[in-house]
Amino acid sequence: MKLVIGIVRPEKANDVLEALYRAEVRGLSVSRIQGHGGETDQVETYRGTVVKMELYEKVRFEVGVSDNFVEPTVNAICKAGCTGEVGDGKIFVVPVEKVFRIRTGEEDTAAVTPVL
Amino acid sequence: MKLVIGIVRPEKANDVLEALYRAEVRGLSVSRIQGHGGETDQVETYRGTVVKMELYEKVRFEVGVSDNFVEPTVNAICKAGCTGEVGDGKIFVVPVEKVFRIRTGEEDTAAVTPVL
Amino acid sequence: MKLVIGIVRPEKANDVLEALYRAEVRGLSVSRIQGHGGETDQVETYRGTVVKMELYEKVRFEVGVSDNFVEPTVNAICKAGCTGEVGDGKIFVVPVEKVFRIRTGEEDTAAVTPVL
Amino acid sequence: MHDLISFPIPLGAVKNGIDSGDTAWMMVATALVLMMTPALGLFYAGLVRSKNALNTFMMSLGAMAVVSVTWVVIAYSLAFDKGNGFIGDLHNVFLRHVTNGPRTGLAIPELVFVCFQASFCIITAALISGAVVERMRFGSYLVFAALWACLIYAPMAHWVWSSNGWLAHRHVMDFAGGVPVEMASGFSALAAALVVGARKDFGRQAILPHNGVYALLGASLLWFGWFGFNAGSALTTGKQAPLAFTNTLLAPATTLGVWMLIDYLRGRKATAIGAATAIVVGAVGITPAAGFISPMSAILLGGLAAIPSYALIVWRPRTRLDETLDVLAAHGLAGFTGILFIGFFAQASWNLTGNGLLFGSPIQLGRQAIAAGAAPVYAFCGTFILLKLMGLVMRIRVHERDEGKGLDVGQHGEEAYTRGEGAILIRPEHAFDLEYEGSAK
Amino acid sequence: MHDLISFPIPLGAVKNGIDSGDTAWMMVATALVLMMTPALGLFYAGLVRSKNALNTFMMSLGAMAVVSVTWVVIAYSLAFDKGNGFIGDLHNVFLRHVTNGPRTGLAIPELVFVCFQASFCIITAALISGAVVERMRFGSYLVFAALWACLIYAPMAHWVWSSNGWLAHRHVMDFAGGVPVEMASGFSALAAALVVGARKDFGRQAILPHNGVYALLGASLLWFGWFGFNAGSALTTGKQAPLAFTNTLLAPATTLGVWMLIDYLRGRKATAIGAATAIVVGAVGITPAAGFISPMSAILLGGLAAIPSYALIVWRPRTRLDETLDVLAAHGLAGFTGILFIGFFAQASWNLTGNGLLFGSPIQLGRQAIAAGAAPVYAFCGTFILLKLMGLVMRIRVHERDEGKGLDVGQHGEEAYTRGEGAILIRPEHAFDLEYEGSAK
Amino acid sequence: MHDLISFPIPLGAVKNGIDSGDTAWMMVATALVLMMTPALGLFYAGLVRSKNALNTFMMSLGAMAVVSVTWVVIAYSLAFDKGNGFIGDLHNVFLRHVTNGPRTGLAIPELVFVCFQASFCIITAALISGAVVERMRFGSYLVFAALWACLIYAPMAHWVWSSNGWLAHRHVMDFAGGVPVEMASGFSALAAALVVGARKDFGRQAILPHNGVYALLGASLLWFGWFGFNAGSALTTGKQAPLAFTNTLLAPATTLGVWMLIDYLRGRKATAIGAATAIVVGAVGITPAAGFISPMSAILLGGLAAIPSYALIVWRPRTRLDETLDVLAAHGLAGFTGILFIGFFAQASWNLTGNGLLFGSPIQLGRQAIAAGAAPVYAFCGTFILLKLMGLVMRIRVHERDEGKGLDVGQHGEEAYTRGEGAILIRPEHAFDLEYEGSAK
Ligand SMILES: Nc1ncnc2c1ncn2[C@@H]1O[C@H](COP(=O)(O)OP(=O)(O)O)[C@@H](O)[C@H]1O
Ligand SMILES: Nc1ncnc2c1ncn2[C@@H]1O[C@H](COP(=O)(O)OP(=O)(O)O)[C@@H](O)[C@H]1O
Ligand SMILES: Nc1ncnc2c1ncn2[C@@H]1O[C@H](COP(=O)(O)OP(=O)(O)O)[C@@H](O)[C@H]1O
Repeated sequence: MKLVIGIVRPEKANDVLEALYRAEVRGLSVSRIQGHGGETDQVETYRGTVVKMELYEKVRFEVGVSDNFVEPTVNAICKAGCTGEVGDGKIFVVPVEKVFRIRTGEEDTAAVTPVL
Repeated sequence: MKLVIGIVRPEKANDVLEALYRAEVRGLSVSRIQGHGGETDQVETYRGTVVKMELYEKVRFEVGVSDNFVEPTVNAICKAGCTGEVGDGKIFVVPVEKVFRIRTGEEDTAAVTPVL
Repeated sequence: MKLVIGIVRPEKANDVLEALYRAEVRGLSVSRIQGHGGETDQVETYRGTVVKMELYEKVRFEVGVSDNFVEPTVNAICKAGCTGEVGDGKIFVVPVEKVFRIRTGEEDTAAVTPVL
Repeated sequence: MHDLISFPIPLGAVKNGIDSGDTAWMMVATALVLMMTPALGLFYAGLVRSKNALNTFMMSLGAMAVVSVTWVVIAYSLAFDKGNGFIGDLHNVFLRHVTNGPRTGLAIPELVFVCFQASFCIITAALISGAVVERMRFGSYLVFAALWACLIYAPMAHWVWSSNGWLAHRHVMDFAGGVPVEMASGFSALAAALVVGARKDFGRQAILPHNGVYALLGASLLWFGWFGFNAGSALTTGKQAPLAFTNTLLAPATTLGVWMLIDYLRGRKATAIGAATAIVVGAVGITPAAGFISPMSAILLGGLAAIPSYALIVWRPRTRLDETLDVLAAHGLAGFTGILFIGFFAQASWNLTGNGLLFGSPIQLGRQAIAAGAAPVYAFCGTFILLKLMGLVMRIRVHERDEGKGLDVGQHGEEAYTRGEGAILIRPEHAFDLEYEGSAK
Repeated sequence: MHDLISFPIPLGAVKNGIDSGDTAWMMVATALVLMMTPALGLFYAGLVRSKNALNTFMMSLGAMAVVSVTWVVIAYSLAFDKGNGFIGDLHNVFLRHVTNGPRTGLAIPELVFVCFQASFCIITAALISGAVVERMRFGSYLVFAALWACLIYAPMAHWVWSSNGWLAHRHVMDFAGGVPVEMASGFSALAAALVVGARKDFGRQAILPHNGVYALLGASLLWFGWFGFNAGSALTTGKQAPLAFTNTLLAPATTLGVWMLIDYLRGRKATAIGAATAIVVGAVGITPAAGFISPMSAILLGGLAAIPSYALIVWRPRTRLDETLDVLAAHGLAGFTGILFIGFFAQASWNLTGNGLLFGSPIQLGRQAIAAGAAPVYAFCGTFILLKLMGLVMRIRVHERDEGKGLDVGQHGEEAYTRGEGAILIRPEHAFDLEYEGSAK
Repeated sequence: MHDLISFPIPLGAVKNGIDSGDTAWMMVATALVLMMTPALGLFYAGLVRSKNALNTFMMSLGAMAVVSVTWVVIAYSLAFDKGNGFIGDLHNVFLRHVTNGPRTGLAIPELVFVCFQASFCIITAALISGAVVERMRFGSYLVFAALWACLIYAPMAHWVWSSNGWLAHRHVMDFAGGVPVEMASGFSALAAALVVGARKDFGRQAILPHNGVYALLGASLLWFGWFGFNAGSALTTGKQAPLAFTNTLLAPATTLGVWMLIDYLRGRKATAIGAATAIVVGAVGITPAAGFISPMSAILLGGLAAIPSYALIVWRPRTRLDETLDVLAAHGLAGFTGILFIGFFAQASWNLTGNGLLFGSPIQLGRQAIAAGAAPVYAFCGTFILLKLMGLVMRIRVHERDEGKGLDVGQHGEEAYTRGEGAILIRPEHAFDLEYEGSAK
């Protein structure tokens, strides 16, 4: 079991969702974060104060998958999230020891397989 | 040391907090996320546009615990977060290599034991 | 590769950003969370209802680093985020199996080294 | 002291019985009162959880839609037509016989009078929604508002403001609606809360206002509109209009000050939600009395009115009564206080109508007491029966599941706040390939 | 039925030709209409994504800046000066010959008249922004607004409201701006949407309103201001002012009710965004007709006006036309409905001017049809050509990249909502050590 | 050129000396100005960080509470009673001798005059809060507001608006409060910022406005209210009211345009916060001059006023002076500009009172200069001393810890925005089992 954490541009979030859907990844969680990488700067002004917006809006995907789903998941995010410009984001794959489905108490692979 | 990540329904968040409190888990972090699983769909209309709300509001708990606390923590979340309907959420247990308490620099188990 | 997760006070977030910047850590993600630890309570009143604000606003840093960067990163967060009062937060270091840069598909260390 | 010289009646240049200054003022006053209903929607929306913000606001706007039409179709006639002591008859249904010409006894067109009174009925119906937010079905609320306007508001307005009304006959003083607006809404709210029942989370979770700024802005706009409400109730720029205007500034200001002080003395902070509430309480308190008491009495009334309403607001959540936004405390009780206060402090030198007990006329207190007794009983019982009967033919509450998800999504198919991510476009589908939907098997 | 008695003209005490009541009313009405432009900004801002909220609001405020000045410099003269049937001449540029004295034929100072008419031109220009939000360059929009006021609005106002205008000569009835305000803005919006082109995300992503509460509050404030807009268009407290006031309450209320009903019957929920839209549609529908039809006809018009606009709003997103906030449906089409409706329902007993087809005067319908035909053509073509010409000398749209990031950051260097974390202070730099900047190599 | 014909005084039908049109107008104007104080609260609340939003708004509402009462109790008497050249006496304390009858020299009831003037004092006190938000103790601010109204505002109003005032004697022209409102608040703000000291984060972190939409809406509502403020200062619908109204449209519109242009020319974007500020600056600039200069001069003044205020706003944050929301630049300096401008551009043909230097009366410039010199000195010194004395008997600032957490929680026990999760209900505890609390050992 792995947890795939993908950080992408907000404007690409819908495309990533769609790509994951096509890759038959059914469970995922999304949150809004801010990130800093190598992007060029964005400067804002407030009444004589100049401010550098160091942080950019990003969307963070968190997807728990069984081991053989890691590759398709990573590929889906990579392809759908890519624009080729600095700031596209990163993917981290983190090992997971146990997964539980709260509704049923099922464990591990059973927990991430959707019941149809 | 483990990091227990629990994703639950917002309406159950208070119950989970309470259950963790009773299980004597003292440190935790909470954030609001959106998730997709097997839930039935929710459709919204905006001036002639129909929109599928693919993503549901969820609450994400992140609890760093020493190994022997993993089970009580998972149990607490599982019980308090369960409604039996699709959409109850998941729990992931992730290994942690090191923990630090920023205030004191204490490490590992000492870092997650509350000072009373 | 490791993922360093640091949870700090919002009023210290700018200092932590600065410290990481000085430690030459270039990529990071930030999100706003709420946390509970050993802090003293904050009580609010709404029209006859008394409410205990169990949860405090915190800022969560998530920094993917190659192994030899773990120590400087942890140190930077620890120093810049510390006030010495209860509520300063925690740092978790989580193992990472793979990292990808979405823009280029580069993997692992290459993925977290900024292109200059 | 004051004599007639201190109470001039400016009739302006009257042509065909219409005074341009009075008409100008009454059109503005009407617009101000009409603005109060959305202001109430904003105030209420700020006080609920974000998942119910739109629904709460929509209840006020919905009342504007259905009550406006109900008013001109029938309720106006029931309220202001001659009829008997209890209710008007149907002479003016569909605004028959209503013209641009002056209303008898006034120097303004009857149409303006109709609109001004409509604005009162609208906001009163909207006020009741505060008792049942976060759980009542939207459609049922709209039906309720229309029926309530005819069956509860119209008779009560008739009682005090029609020359034929039984309370008017008894010389009850009610300047701008202690009976048909404030007590009617407050005690109807109590009945509605009882019939509809408590929210499922009530008393089990901390339910916090989702946006205090909306509450403050809403209460401020209500205060702004209240100048039209109270000073407009003179139906002229003359008579008691300037006095009512002044008192509408002083009473809520004092209530606000006293409320913050009580908050503070109870070892707490001066809360903002409390402040917003205090403005409403003070304005309600002065509503029946605005044109009848001196400015210094208004300050006293403003201060006094804070106390019972504050106490009720602190006590109510300890009961099992989920009268959610405390309409009873803020309107019913404060209106009651105001109506009785007139019995003591009415001052003929200011109002040219009559004195209260302290100025030599104890009988006025008795008259006010009759109103203060009759209004709650009628409003409470009428609303209780009305909602019970409605419950026989339609659902009043949303399903528990929808209550959990929030009424915005359940009743309106929308959320108040969104950033758009994660919502997938279904229709129009031209640009979005269908293959996507198809790939899900 | 009604005779002159039902239509008194209160002239107040006229001294030097000025009536104090009329002046009071018209100053308030003007202030109310001026308030409508920021209310529109709020309404529009709620309907866009949060990354464009400030820019959307700023388009309305920007229109206040440039159109106000343009108006007094030249557009007022073009609109209201004698001139020919098509456009005024330059007698009043820079407000020459305009004084505190009464405008001929009215009992209010000419300066007040200038401001009242200015407020109309301002909001009309601001309305068009709804078609091009989230992508048009701010500077280009400001230039457009100034030119549009002179070239499109001023002539069209001249047509119907100058004694010399060709539509006025044909006795077209347009009480408060079906031609120069509603149809002009609606069909200009269509042209603008075509010239500027669709947003890059249009039809590909679900684009949701970011704050429904703003939309509801904005629409409510618009309604509030509309009482000044319509009843103020009588230019006196007398004549049709009370009638227009009443109809401005009844028509939007009915539209709102009917709209919620259609929403509901289509198997859906009564949406809040729909309700906000309905208020605007109803108020637009009654705008040309407010002083010409009876209150019961206003209810009918309110109900009818909902239908075509609703249909267009449902249909438009299925096309490739990104007329983003549906100005065409809400203003162009509803204004068209209102203008034609007068041809059927105008009632001389209420308006003392003339009857429509149903009251014996079929010719009026023909006159209205001329206006309903001419206005869209001129507005659409004029705006289309104007924007195309502008496109030759300046960029009209922002760069695609900036569109993605949002116009708030790109055009104004700000974000609407922020909590401040992560923003690093650059200037003033006194307290923040420079070493930080230096350490980055 | 213009003669008396261009300046009619409509007195309406005066009965017992009251004109209904004037009274209608002045009640509306008063309500509008009273609405400005919450609008200011909203404007300020948008400009601070979200953790201080409620506190910031509450400072304005708190001023409404304490200053209203202070005004009728004593400050009105100090300002408008005969007294000497510096201050009034106590003839009207507790509104003694104030009636519904007309105020001498006016055609409106004295009570309306009292309320109108109260609304000025309230907002002026509220303005100063902008200098000390995010750190001043709420209770101390309320005490300050009450004392400031009596000790600074009342005398300064007396100077220019009481027939007895020393500046009035010198024929200083100040239409709507350049001296007692704008310069008084601006220079008092400077003093307050110095005494209270900078925020601990000032100059060390980027502190950004948390909600630009609130700022825009607040500024827009301020502008709306300003029509009552300036045109109401004629105290009639006649005299300079229409002129003041027109100028209140044109000057801020021009300032807004010029400000956006400067923003743009400095190689930056036309910021929204800048636009909101510009509206205020323009309205302030025209405040003293509204009824004295021609509309074209108002456009000039609007444009000119932008420049010094813009410069000060850009320069101030580079200093160590944390005059947080730039009350000095937006009010003090713009008011100063307006007062002096009159000395050049006053035009007797428009104001029937006197000319400025450019129209042949250089002495007027000297008179204006006296006012422009005296007001800042008195306001600054008076406020400085007052706050220093207050500091001897009470804490003025919150504890540093509370400043970090935000004043909403610290001073009011609330947060502006919340979704309710994670808040645990403590009282009422009936439904929530006590075992929970008990289980924690
Ligand atoms: N080491 C990292 N740890 C955590 N998040 C990162 C890291 N590096 C980048 N990110 C996230 O990815 C986003 C884009 O990264 P960036 O380095 O700018 O793009 P690119 O990979 O195209 O060079 C950042 O805004 C940040 O949210
Ligand atoms: N594989 C996953 N990875 C990350 N989050 C998940 C995953 N599966 C489910 N979730 C989260 O759990 C929530 C509920 O999951 P769902 O599958 O609908 O419920 P159930 O487990 O009851 O079938 C989702 O909305 C999502 O936030
Ligand atoms: N075990 C934990 N798991 C996850 N987050 C934690 C944990 N312990 C503390 N935190 C986070 O750190 C914040 C501060 O922790 P706290 O224990 O109060 O501080 P301290 O370490 O100074 O005693 C909490 O608000 C919470 O967000």
